[in-house]
Amino acid sequence: MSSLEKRLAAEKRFKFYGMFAMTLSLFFVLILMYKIFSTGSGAFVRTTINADVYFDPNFIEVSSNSSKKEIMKASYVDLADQVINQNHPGLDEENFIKVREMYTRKFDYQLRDYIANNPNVIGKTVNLDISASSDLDQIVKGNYPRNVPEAQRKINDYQLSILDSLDSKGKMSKTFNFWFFTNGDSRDPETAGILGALMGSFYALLICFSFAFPIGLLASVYLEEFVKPGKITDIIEVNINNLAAVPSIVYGLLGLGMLIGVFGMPYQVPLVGGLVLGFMTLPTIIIASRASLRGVPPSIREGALAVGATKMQTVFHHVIPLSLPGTLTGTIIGMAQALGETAPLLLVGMVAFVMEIPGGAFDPATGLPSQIYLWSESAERGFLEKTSAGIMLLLSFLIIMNTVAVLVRRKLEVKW
Amino acid sequence: MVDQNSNYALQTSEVYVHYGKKMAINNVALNFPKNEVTSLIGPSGCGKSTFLRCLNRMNDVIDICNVKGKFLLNGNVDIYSPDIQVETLREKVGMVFQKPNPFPKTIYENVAYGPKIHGIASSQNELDEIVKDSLHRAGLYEEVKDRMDDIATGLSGGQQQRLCIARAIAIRPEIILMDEPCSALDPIATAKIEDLINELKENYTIIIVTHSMSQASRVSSKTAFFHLGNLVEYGETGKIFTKPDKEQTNDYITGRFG
Amino acid sequence: MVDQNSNYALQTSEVYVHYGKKMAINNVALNFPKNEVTSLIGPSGCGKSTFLRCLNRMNDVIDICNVKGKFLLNGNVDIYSPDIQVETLREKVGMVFQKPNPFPKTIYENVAYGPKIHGIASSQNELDEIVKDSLHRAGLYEEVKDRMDDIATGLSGGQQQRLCIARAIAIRPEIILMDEPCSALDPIATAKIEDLINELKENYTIIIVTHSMSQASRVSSKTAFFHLGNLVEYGETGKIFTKPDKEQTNDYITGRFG
Amino acid sequence: MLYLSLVFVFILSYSFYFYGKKRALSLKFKKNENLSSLPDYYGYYVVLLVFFPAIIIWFFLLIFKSNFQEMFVMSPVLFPDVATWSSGKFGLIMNKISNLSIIVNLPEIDLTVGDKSILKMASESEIIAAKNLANFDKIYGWSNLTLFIILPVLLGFLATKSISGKLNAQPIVEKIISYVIKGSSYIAIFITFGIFFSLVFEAINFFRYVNFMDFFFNTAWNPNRAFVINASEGFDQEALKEAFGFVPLLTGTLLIASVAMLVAVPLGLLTAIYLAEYASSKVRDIAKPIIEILAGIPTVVYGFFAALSLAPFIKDVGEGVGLPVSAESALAAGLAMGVMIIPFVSSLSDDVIKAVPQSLREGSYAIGATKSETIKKVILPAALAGIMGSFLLAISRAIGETMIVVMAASLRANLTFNPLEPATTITTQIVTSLIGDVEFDNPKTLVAFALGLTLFVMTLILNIAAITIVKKYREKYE
Amino acid sequence: RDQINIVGSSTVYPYGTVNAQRLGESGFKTPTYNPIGTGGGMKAFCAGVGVEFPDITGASRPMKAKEAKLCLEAGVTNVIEVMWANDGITFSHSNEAEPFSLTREEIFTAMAAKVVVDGEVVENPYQTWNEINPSLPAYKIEVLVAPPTSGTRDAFDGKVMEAGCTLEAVTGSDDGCTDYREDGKIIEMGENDTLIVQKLVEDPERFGYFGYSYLKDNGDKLQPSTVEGVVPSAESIATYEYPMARPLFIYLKADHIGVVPGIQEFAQMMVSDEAIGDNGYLTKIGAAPMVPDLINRVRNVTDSLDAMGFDIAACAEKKHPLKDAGYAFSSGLCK
Ligand SMILES: Nc1ncnc2c1ncn2[C@@H]1O[C@H](COP(=O)(O)OP(=O)(O)OP(=O)(O)O)[C@@H](O)[C@H]1O
Ligand SMILES: Nc1ncnc2c1ncn2[C@@H]1O[C@H](COP(=O)(O)OP(=O)(O)OP(=O)(O)O)[C@@H](O)[C@H]1O
Ligand SMILES: [Mg+2]
Ligand SMILES: [Mg+2]
Repeated sequence: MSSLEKRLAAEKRFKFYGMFAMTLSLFFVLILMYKIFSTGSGAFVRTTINADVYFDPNFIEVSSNSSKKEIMKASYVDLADQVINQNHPGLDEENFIKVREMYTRKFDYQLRDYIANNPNVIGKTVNLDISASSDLDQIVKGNYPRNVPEAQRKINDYQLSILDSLDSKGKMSKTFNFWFFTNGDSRDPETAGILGALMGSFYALLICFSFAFPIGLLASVYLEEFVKPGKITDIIEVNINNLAAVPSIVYGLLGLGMLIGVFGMPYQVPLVGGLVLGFMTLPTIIIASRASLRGVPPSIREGALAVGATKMQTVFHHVIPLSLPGTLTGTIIGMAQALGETAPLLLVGMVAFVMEIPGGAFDPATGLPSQIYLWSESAERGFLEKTSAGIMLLLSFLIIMNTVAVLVRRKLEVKW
Repeated sequence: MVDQNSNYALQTSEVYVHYGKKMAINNVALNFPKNEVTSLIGPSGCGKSTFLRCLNRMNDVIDICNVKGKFLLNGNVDIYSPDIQVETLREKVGMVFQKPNPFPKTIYENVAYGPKIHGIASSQNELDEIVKDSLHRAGLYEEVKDRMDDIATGLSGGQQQRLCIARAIAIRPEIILMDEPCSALDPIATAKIEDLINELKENYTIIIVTHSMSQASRVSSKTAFFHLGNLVEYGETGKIFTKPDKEQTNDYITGRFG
Repeated sequence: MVDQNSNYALQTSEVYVHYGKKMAINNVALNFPKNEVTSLIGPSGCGKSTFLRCLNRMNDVIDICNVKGKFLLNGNVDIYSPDIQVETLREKVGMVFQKPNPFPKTIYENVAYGPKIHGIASSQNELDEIVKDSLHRAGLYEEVKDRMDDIATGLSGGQQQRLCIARAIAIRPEIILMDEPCSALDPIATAKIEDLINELKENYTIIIVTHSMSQASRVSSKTAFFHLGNLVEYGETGKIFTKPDKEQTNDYITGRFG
Repeated sequence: MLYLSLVFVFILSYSFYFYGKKRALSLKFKKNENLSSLPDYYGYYVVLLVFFPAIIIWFFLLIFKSNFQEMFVMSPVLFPDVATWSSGKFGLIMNKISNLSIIVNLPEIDLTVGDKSILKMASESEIIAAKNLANFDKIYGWSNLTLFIILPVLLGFLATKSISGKLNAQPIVEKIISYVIKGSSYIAIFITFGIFFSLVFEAINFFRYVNFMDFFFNTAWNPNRAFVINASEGFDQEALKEAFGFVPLLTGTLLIASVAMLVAVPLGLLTAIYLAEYASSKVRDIAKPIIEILAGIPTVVYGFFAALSLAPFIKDVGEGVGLPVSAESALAAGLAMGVMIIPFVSSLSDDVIKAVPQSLREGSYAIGATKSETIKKVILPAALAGIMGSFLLAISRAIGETMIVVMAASLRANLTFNPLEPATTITTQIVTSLIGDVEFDNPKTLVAFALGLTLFVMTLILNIAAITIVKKYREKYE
Repeated sequence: RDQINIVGSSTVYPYGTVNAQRLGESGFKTPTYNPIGTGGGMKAFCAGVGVEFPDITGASRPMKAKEAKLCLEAGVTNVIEVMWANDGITFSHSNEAEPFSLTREEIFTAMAAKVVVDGEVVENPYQTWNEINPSLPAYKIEVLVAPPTSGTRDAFDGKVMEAGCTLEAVTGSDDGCTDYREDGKIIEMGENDTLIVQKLVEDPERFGYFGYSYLKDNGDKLQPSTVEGVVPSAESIATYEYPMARPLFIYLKADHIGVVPGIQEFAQMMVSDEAIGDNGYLTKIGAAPMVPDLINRVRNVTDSLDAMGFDIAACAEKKHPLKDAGYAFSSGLCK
C-alpha cells in the first residue's frame, strides 16, 4: 500500500508541478504586461492647454469657401502665433519664444485640420484644447522632475511659472491622444504615432503569412506523406532543422544579399521584409506541422484510400484538416516571433524613420518592433512612454492575431 | 498459373508478402469466382488480413510491407502494373477493415465521402439517398437517423463497424473485401450483414475474412484456409467443412488445433 | 437497492449514464457474484460497453459522459466515492477493450507496463516470468516469443487483442472486465481465451461482453440482457437461453429481433 | 489595382473549379460517358489552366511594366545619347520622368513644393517624355485589365470545353500539384543555399585577414585589437591573431542557451502537460494563447526586464549569500530568454500531446496507472518526436536571440561556465559587428559573416548527428 | 521614387530625422532614414548610382579612403561632403553622485588594460578612483562602454585613450593604448544608450560615455565630468576646447539631385541658421555648431552644389582640401 501512496503522492506532485509551471508562465506574462502598462499608459493621453481661438480672417490665407485642398495647403503659422499672443497677452519677443515652446510645434497643423473640418469657423471664436509640447507634457505627467536645477531642464523657470498660472486658471487638461493611433512617426513625441509602423507590420506579416503558411504546410505534407524516407527527406529535414537555428539577422543578410542584391527588389519595403520574415518563419511552421501530421493515425488514411480516394485527396481531405490545429500553433508562434523581430528588418531597411503611412507592400515602411526600437533609442523623454505604448499596441496586434488563429484552431479541433 | 478466365473476378498466384524480413504470405495462389462469396479462414496471425489487403493494394501504404505476385482483375487487369490507377482499383475493390476506422467527421460525411469524390451522385438529393440507402443496408440507419451530424467516433464499436460497411458499399464496388465485418456485432446485426452479403453477391464478388465457421458456411460458397502464411486448402465451403482434404484443415475446423 | 452482501464482487443500482443529453444507460441495477462469470449481451449500441466502463470508472475520461448510480465493490467500497483511489480501483478491476489498443511500445513492454508501475515484480527475472506467463495464458506466447522487442502495433488484429488480454491479466486484478475479448479471434484462440476465463474464475470475478450466445453459455453462469440502455433481464445463463421470462429476450436469443 | 487583380484571379479560379466539375458530372450523368478520372479532378484541371496562366500574366505585367515603359519613353529622338548612359543614369532619368509624369498634367494649385522643385530641374525633353509616359500608363492600365480578364476566362472556357471522358485529368493535376508540393519543400534548400552564399564570400574575405586556426582555437575575443598600424603595413598581424578567438563566444552561447533551456524545457513541458492533460478546456483555451504572448513580446522588453529587474535582483541575492555576482550576468540573460521561449515548448508540445489517441490513455488507465504514470510512460514516448521538434525550435530561438544578451549579459566575451559572470553569444557579436560604424572591409565587420557561417555549419553538423540518432528511435503508432 | 532615402550613422539619426521632418513640412515628401551605422551606410551609399541606392548617408566620422574607393568603383563619382555640426562625447555618471573632474590621463589610467606604475608597465591595479587621484571620490571603477564597432567608441579611443596614454613614454609604441582592462571593470554594452542611462542611474558609481544629446535629454539623471577642466557645452565643443569633440557629416549623391526632389533642400536646411544657429532646432537637441568659417564654407557648398575641393577620387588617395587646414579633426579626413 505504501507504494500506492507513493504513487499517488507522485501523481499529486506531478500535477502540482504542471499547475505551478503554468501559473509561473502566466505570472511571467503578467509581470511583463505590468511593466509595459505602467510606463505606457501615459502615452494615451496628452496634455492640452485650453485657449479661445479667434480664427482671425486677417491671419488666414483662405476663406470659408475655399476648397479643402486650398485649406490644406495654406500656412497657419501666423494664426498660431496670434492665438498664443491672445492667450498670453503682453509677451515680449523673447518670452514669446519661450511660451511658444510650451505648445506643440505642430500647433498650426492642428488649427489647419480644425478649419478643414469646419470651414465656416473663420471669423469666429472657438474654445479649443491645444496640445502642449512634449517637454511640457512630460513635466505635467511627472515623468521629468521639476525640482532639478534649471539648467538641467528643458522647461525653464519662466515656463514653469506660466504653466502654474495656466494650471491655476484651470486651463490645463488632458485629452485622449488619438494622434498616437492616426499618425506616422514623428520626431516630436507629442505628435508621434504608431499607424505607419502598424501598417508596415501588417503588410509585412501578410506577405510573411502568404509565403510561409502555404509553403510550410505543403512542404511538411510532402515530407510526411509523399516521399518515402530516404536520402532526399533526410537532406531536406536536416536543412529545415538547420534553418530553424539560423539567427534572424542572417535572414536579414539573405534578404539584403539575395532579394535586394540579386533579384533587385526595392529596399525598405514590406514586401522584402515580409519575405525575409517568411523565410524565418518557414522552418517553425514546417516543424510544427510535421509533428502534427505524424499524429494523424494511419487508419484514417487507410479508410480514405480504401474508398478509392487518391493519395492527394486523402491528404487534403482528411490528413491536413486533422493536422491543421498543430500547424496553426506553429504559425501563431512563428508569426508572433516574426512580429517581434527587429534584426532582419534592420538589414533590409525596415528599421527607419518613416513618417508617411505606407499604402501597400511596395511603399517604404517601418515595422512595429523597429518603431519601438527606434523610440527606445531616442533621447527625448517623451518617447519613453511611446515605447511602452508601442509595445502595448504590438501586443494588442498579436492578441488579435492570436485570437483569430485560436478561434480557427478551436473550430478545427476534433475530439476523437 | 493464372489462366485468363473471366469467370474469375480476381486471380492471384505466386503471392509472397514480407513485413521487412518477416514473411507473412508464402506462395499463395487463389482465384475468386465472380458473384460468389469466398471466405478466408485460419488462425489469428496466419496472414488473412495481409492477403486481403493485397487485393486492393492497401499494403502499399505500409512502408515495410513488400508484396510480390500476380494479381489479375477480371481476367485482364494486372492490379500491380504501373499503369493501373490505384484509386480506380480501390473504387472497384472496396474494403471494410478489421478495426473500424471511421473518419472523425459526421456520420453523414463518412458515408457521403466516397460517392462525393467519385461523383456518383448527380445531385444533393441523390447523395442523401445513397447515404440513407447504404446506412440502411448496413443495418445502422434506424439507430443513427437522428444523429447524422454527430461525429462518427462517438458511435459504439458495433455501430462504427456497420458505418464502415456502409461507407464501403456506398461507392458500389465490384468486389468487396471484408475483414471480419461482424466481429463486433450481435447476432441480429450479424444476420443483417449476412443478408446484405447474400443480397450483394447477386451483383458483386465478396471476399470475407471470418473467424466464425458457421458464418463462413452460411454465407460463402468457397472457402480458403490459411495457416502460417500458407494456403493450406481451398474448395467448396461445404466440402471444406465436412470432409477437408488436409489433416490441418480438419484439425482447425474441429477445433483440435495447436 | 444495494444490500451489503459480500458474496457479490460488484453491486450496482440505479445506474444512469448520459453522453451529453443522450441517454445510454437507464436505471440499471445489477450485481455480480464473486468468482463467477457474468455475460452482458444485447444488440449493438444498447449500452453494454458503456455499462462495463462504469465499473472501473473508465467513463471518467470521457468529458461528456455523465454517470449516476450506486456502485459497491466487495459489498462495502463505493467506487464513485471521492475517497476512492481510481488507480487502486482499476488495479483491482482490470479491463480489456473492444478495440485493441496496444501501446506503441515493444510487445514485452506492453505486458510489463502494469506490473512495473504497480511494483508487482520484485526482480527483472520475476517480471520476465510474469510477462511470459501472461502472454502464455492469453495464447500469444508461441507466436511472439521471438519478437518480444518488436513494436506491438505491428501485430495482427487478433494478436493485438490477445496482447491486450495479456496486459490486463498481468496485474492480476480481482475483477476482469472484458469487452468482446474474442471478437477478432479464431475458434482456437477463442477456445484458449475461454479456457483462460474458466481457469481465472476460480479466483477472479469476470464480466464479459459478448455477441456470441454460445460463448456466453459456454463461459458464464449468469447473463444479463440489455436493450436500448435498459436491463431487460438477468438470471442464470441456462435459464436465459432456454426459457427467458421476457418476450424481448426470447426474441433476441432466437434471432427474431427488430 | 495590383491586389484587386490578384483577388480576381482567385475568385475566377474558384468559380472555374465548379464549372469544370459540373461539366464533368454532366458528361457522366447526362451523356453517360465514362470518366477516366474522379470528377473533382476536372474541376482542378480547369483551375490550374486558369490559375497558372493568370498568375504568370500577373507577374509578367508586374515585373515587365517598367521595361515596357522604358521602351516606350526613352526614345533616342528625345534623348539622342541614351545609348551611352550607364544603367544607373538610365534608371535615374527614368525615375525622374515617372515622377514628372504624375505631375505634368496637374494644375498649378495641386503642385507641392517638391513637385515644383523637380519640375524646375527638368529639361524640355524630359517633360515631353513624362507626358508620353502618362499616356502610356493609361493605355497600359486598360490593356492590362482586358488582357487580364479576357485571357484567363477564355482559357477557362476552352479548358472546360476540352473536358471529355477520355481526358485523364487526374495524372495531370496530381503531377502539377505534386510539383508544387515538391517545390515547396525544395524552397528550404534554396534558402539554405541563399544563406550560404550570402555569407561565404565575406567570410572568405575575413579569413584572408585572420588565420583559420587562430579564429577557431583562440580563447580571447577582443576585436578592438584589430587596428591598422599604418597605411602601407595594413593590420598588425600579431594583434589580429589575438583579436578574434571564437572559443569564448561558443562557450558563452552554450552557457546562455543552456540556462534558457533549463528554464524553458521544464516549465514549457510541464505547462504543456498540464494544459493538455489536466486543465479543463476552458483553462486551456484561455491560458494557451496568453502564454503564446510570451513569444511575441519584443525582445527589447525582455532586455530591459533582464537588465534592470532580473540582473540587480540576482546580484542582490548573490551578494546576500556571499557569491560574487556581476551586475551583467549570463544568468539574467538566460532566464529572460528562457521565459521568452516557453511557448515554443508549451504550445507545440501541447498540440502533439493532445494528438495522442485517446485509446492509449484508456489502455493505461485501465491497468490502474495514474495520470502522471500514463503521461510519463505512454503519452510522452508516443509524442516524443513532436516534443523534440519543439525543443529544437526553442533552442534555435535561444541561439538566435541578441537583444536580451546585449542588454543583460553585456558584450564581453568571457571564457567561463559560471553563469554569474558576463558573457556574450555568437549571434550577438554578429549583430554588433554588422551595424557598427566601422568600414565594411574591416575584419571587425567581416567577422560577422565568418561567425554566421561557422554557426551555420556547426548547427548543420549537429542536425546531421541528430537525425542519425533520431532515426533509430522513431516509433510509429496507430 | 520621389522620397529621399537616407542611411547611415545612428548618431546622426536624431538630427537627420528632425531635419527630414522639417523638409517634409515644407512640402516635400518626408525622407526616410535607416540607422544602419556609418560603415553600413557607406557601403549602401557607395554601392552605385540609381534609384535603388540611397541618396544621402549620415556619418559620425569622415569618409575613409577605402570607402571612397568603393564609391569610385561603383561609379559614384559625384559626392558632396557636408560637414554640418559637431558632437561631444561626454563621460558621465548619475547626478546623485559627486561630480568628477578628470583628465584624459586619469580616464586612461582607470580604463586601460596596462598602465604605468612607477615607470613600469603593469596590469591595471586600480580598484577605485581615489587610488588614481586622491582628490577623486573613492568610487569603484566601473565604466560602461560601447561595442568595438561603434563610432563613438572609436572616437573615444582616439580622443581619450590614445591622448591620455602613458604607455608610449615607456614602451615607445602606442600598442595597447586602446586596450580596455578585462577584469570586469569595463563593461561592454550594446549601442543602447537608453539602457546605459538607466544602468548609470541604478548604480551611481558607474560611468558611461555617449553623445552630447543624451546628456541634454537626461539632465535630470546624469552629469558630465569635466575633462581637463572643460565642461562639455555647445561652445566648448564647437571650438574643440572640450577635447572629446568630433565632427558630424552627411554625404550627398550629386547625381541624384534633381531626380529625387529635395536633396539639396535637405542639405541647405540642415546647415541653415534655423537648424544649427544658436537656438536652432538641431542645436537644441544636442548638435554643437561649427566655427563660423566652416559654417560659411558648408553653406556655400550646399547652395552652389560645388563640392569645394572635396573629390571622391582624391579622397580615395587620402587627400582632402581641409586636411592641412589645422582643425582638430583634420587628420581624420579621408584617412
Ligand atoms: N463517446 C460517446 N459519445 C456519444 N455517444 C456515445 C459515446 N459512446 C457511445 N455512445 C452511444 O451510446 C450508446 C451505447 O453505446 P455502447 O458503446 O455502450 O454500445 P454497446 O452496447 O457497447 O454496442 P456495441 O456492441 O456496438 O459495442 C450508443 O448509442 C452509442 O452511440
Ligand atoms: N504492419 C506490420 N508490421 C509487421 N508485421 C506485421 C504487420 N502486420 C501484420 N504483421 C504480421 O504478419 C502476420 C500476419 O498478419 P495478419 O494481420 O495478416 O494476420 P491475420 O490473419 O489477419 O490475423 P488476425 O485474425 O489476428 O487478424 C502476423 O504475424 C503479424 O504479426
Ligand atoms: Mg486480421
Ligand atoms: Mg461496445
